[in-house]
Parts: sequence; structure tokens; C-alpha cells
Amino acid sequence: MITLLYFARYREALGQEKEQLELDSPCSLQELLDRLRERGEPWASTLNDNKLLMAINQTIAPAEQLINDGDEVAFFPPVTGG
Amino acid sequence: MITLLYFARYREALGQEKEQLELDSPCSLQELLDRLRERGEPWASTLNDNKLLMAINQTIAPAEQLINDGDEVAFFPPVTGG
Amino acid sequence: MDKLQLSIQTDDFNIEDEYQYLRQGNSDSGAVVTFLGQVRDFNQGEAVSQLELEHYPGMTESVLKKLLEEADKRWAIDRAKIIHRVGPLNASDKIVWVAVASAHRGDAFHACEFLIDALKTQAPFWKKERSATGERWLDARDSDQDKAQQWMKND
Amino acid sequence: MDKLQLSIQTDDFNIEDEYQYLRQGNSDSGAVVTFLGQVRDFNQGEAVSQLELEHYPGMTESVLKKLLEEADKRWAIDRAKIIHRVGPLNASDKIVWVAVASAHRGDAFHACEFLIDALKTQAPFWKKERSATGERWLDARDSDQDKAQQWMKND
Repeated sequence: MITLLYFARYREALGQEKEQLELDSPCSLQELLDRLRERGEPWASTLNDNKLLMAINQTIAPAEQLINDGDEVAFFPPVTGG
Repeated sequence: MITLLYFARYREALGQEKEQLELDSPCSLQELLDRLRERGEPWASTLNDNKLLMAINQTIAPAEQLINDGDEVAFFPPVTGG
Repeated sequence: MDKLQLSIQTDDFNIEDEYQYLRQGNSDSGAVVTFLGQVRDFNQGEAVSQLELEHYPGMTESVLKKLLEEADKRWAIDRAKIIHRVGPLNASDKIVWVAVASAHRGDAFHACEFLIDALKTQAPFWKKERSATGERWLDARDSDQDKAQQWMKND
Repeated sequence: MDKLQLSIQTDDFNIEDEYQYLRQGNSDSGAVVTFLGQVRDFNQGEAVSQLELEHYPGMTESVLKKLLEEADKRWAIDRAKIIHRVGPLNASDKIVWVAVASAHRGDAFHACEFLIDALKTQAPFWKKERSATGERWLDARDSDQDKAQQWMKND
């Protein structure tokens, strides 16, 4: 089981900030992202953003990084704080 | 008549912060400085400081600048504020 | 007292109090440089304008902690603190405060500017503007990315 | 309210109050950078230490005014203020505060650093340290001259 978090415009577009997902086998962030997009709208267009950032366990991670069971995975747009 | 002002360590060494002086004719800061040094101690050694700064009417001025009647002339060491 | 401090909070803060806290037991620092970011009046002429600050609790703190530690490695710092507000904010409200105390003012300036530049591109905060005409998420600015890149070149 | 302000004073000041004053009617500025110089504990281990700040009234104000005007020419500034204290000061007391508000944080950082660097080499203030072992006038530091020179090269 992994936890998915969505922030800012993604959270609003998807209508949720958090969900839990069962992972059959270890997969990469890219594979997870593809799987989510295959759900259709609003996933397909919301997560089809070349500026999308991903984090595993609160650290920014590249698309090829593997997700392990129990991980917290977050999707968010470029940050605009400060 | 011109007004002379001394600041910081010069003021303390000379035992005065201000004096007035009659100028016979227009003279440069360098000439005024030489005249003051000729008074002997504590003038001679106090004003014999290669870091000494001079101002005419509250603006830093070079040694060759001429002093006019009514001017305010100040002598002080390098500044250490802030 | 911790040398490096951070706070994510909804409440406003008093800069004089924060300054007193920074120098408490710290009379070695001759210089304190601070950056304050405040809400700009982005809807001049419109009656209502508000900013909503969202963040990623946990990751925010861990990113800011790493940035403070990096600043501490690169410059001579006696104390540093970052305060960042979240939640709804109004025009002219304080958003972020970065303060660095050092014996050397050059170090204080550099560390403070590094921290705000890095915060703006690395810390997971997002701003949404609300006005009478609607609301929109702010876009990240390329100029912020450029500023952050500069600090890496200087390594 | 004047865009460029300065104050030479014996009394302490409250940074939060000064900040409120800086941003009053000024919601354009997203960034406020400040430098604070405070009395260092120059006599660690000794019971008494005090600083005496002397200045040249009139010239001080005119030099600082010119520096503020120069900063205003070189960078995009919405508000700037310099406060410098004179008279007797104790360890950890505030000495000088330089604040610059701008729409651009880079400008605020540069203008603030320029102002304190130029103030340190051009404004007629002199510091005397007093402690249990006596008193002495501080010497100007070459490093301050070097910093001030940098700003001229950048012209």
C-alpha cells in the first residue's frame, strides 16, 4: 500500500488531496504516473503537465526512481512560495 | 573668520571641539594645516596623521582646496560608524 | 537555543520580538540581515484581494532545514531563522521572513539572499490569488529559477 | 511620506514599528531587505563594556541623504530608511538599521548592502570603546574600504 498526495492546482482539479493505492510489484514513478493517466479525465489532462514534480517520502525524485511499499508519493506543480 | 571643528581622537587630543580663526587671505587646506601644526604640541603631532581627513562646509575636500571667509572647516580621522 | 530555526505558521509575527530572540545570548554577531516578503497589492483598483498559501507539511520543514544547514556550511553564521506563513493572507501581510546573524556582514547578506532564492524554488509552497474577479494559482517565475541557479555556479 | 528617510538618534527603536512605517501606503513592494548593526561584545570576560558614538551633525545627514539618493538612482526602490544611533551604547544595543523596500528582491539586497558599505566608509561617525581596562577609539578597517571600492567598480 502506498499513499498518494496531490497539491495546489492538481488537488483542486482531481478533487482530492490523498488516496491509497495497492502496488502489485515495485514500479517506477513514471509507471505510476502512466497508470494514473490511464484512469481518464480529470487524471489524463491534469497529470499531463511537463512541469509536474514528484516526490517520494518528501524528497523530490526523478521519474525513473522506484517506489516501495509504504512510500508516500506526492505530485505537485512548480513551487511558488516566499 | 572661519570655524574649525575637531572630531573624535583629534578633539580629545587637542582638548577642544571648535575654534574660530581670522584668515588674512584665502588659503588652502594644506596651508591652514601647516599653520596649525606650527603651533607646536599637541597640534604638531595630533595633526601629523597621514590618514587625516578634512572637510569644507561639511564636504570632504582635498588638501589643495581653497578656504573662503565664513567657511566651516573640519578635521577628523577615518570614520568608523555603522 | 537552536542556532538554526524555522517556523511554519498561520499567525503574524512581530519582527522586533524575532530580532530579540535572534540576538539573545548572541552578542558575537555584529550584523543581522533580514529579508521580508509581503503580499503585493496584485489587484489595484479591485476591492478585495487575498492570497492563499498552501504547503506540503513535513516536506516543507525538511527542505528548509536542509537549506539552513547548507547556508551554515557555506557561510559564517551565528544564528539563522526562517518564518513562513500559510493559510489566507491579505494585501501587505507578511509572508516570509529570513534572518541571518553573523560576525561578518558579507556572510549575512550572502546567506540571507541564498536562503530566500533557494526557498522560492525548492520549498513546497503554492500561492493562489483571490479577487472579486475570481481566483488563480500563481505560476512559477523563470527569474526565480535563474537566481537559484546562480548559487550553484558559485559552488 | 518621504520615500527616502533618515534619522540620527540617541534612543533605541522598534524594528516592527519601523517596518510598519516602511510599508504604510506601499503595497507595491514585495521585498524588504534590512541590515542591522549591533554592538558586539568586544570585552568578553570583562564586566563593563560600552561604546560611545560621536558624529558630525549636519555633515552626517547630508552624506546619508546623498547615499540614499544614489541608491535610489541605481536600483528600483519604493522606500528606504537609515537609522543611526549616537551617544553611549551597551553590548548588543542596536547601532544602525538600513532598510530597503522594492518590488524586486535583488534590487533590495543590492541597495541595502551598498548603503551600509558606503555608510561605513563615508558617514562621519566615530566609535570609542570603553571597558574596565580603559577606552580607545576604534581604527577604520581596510576590509570596509575594500567593500566600498567594489561598488565603484560596478558603476
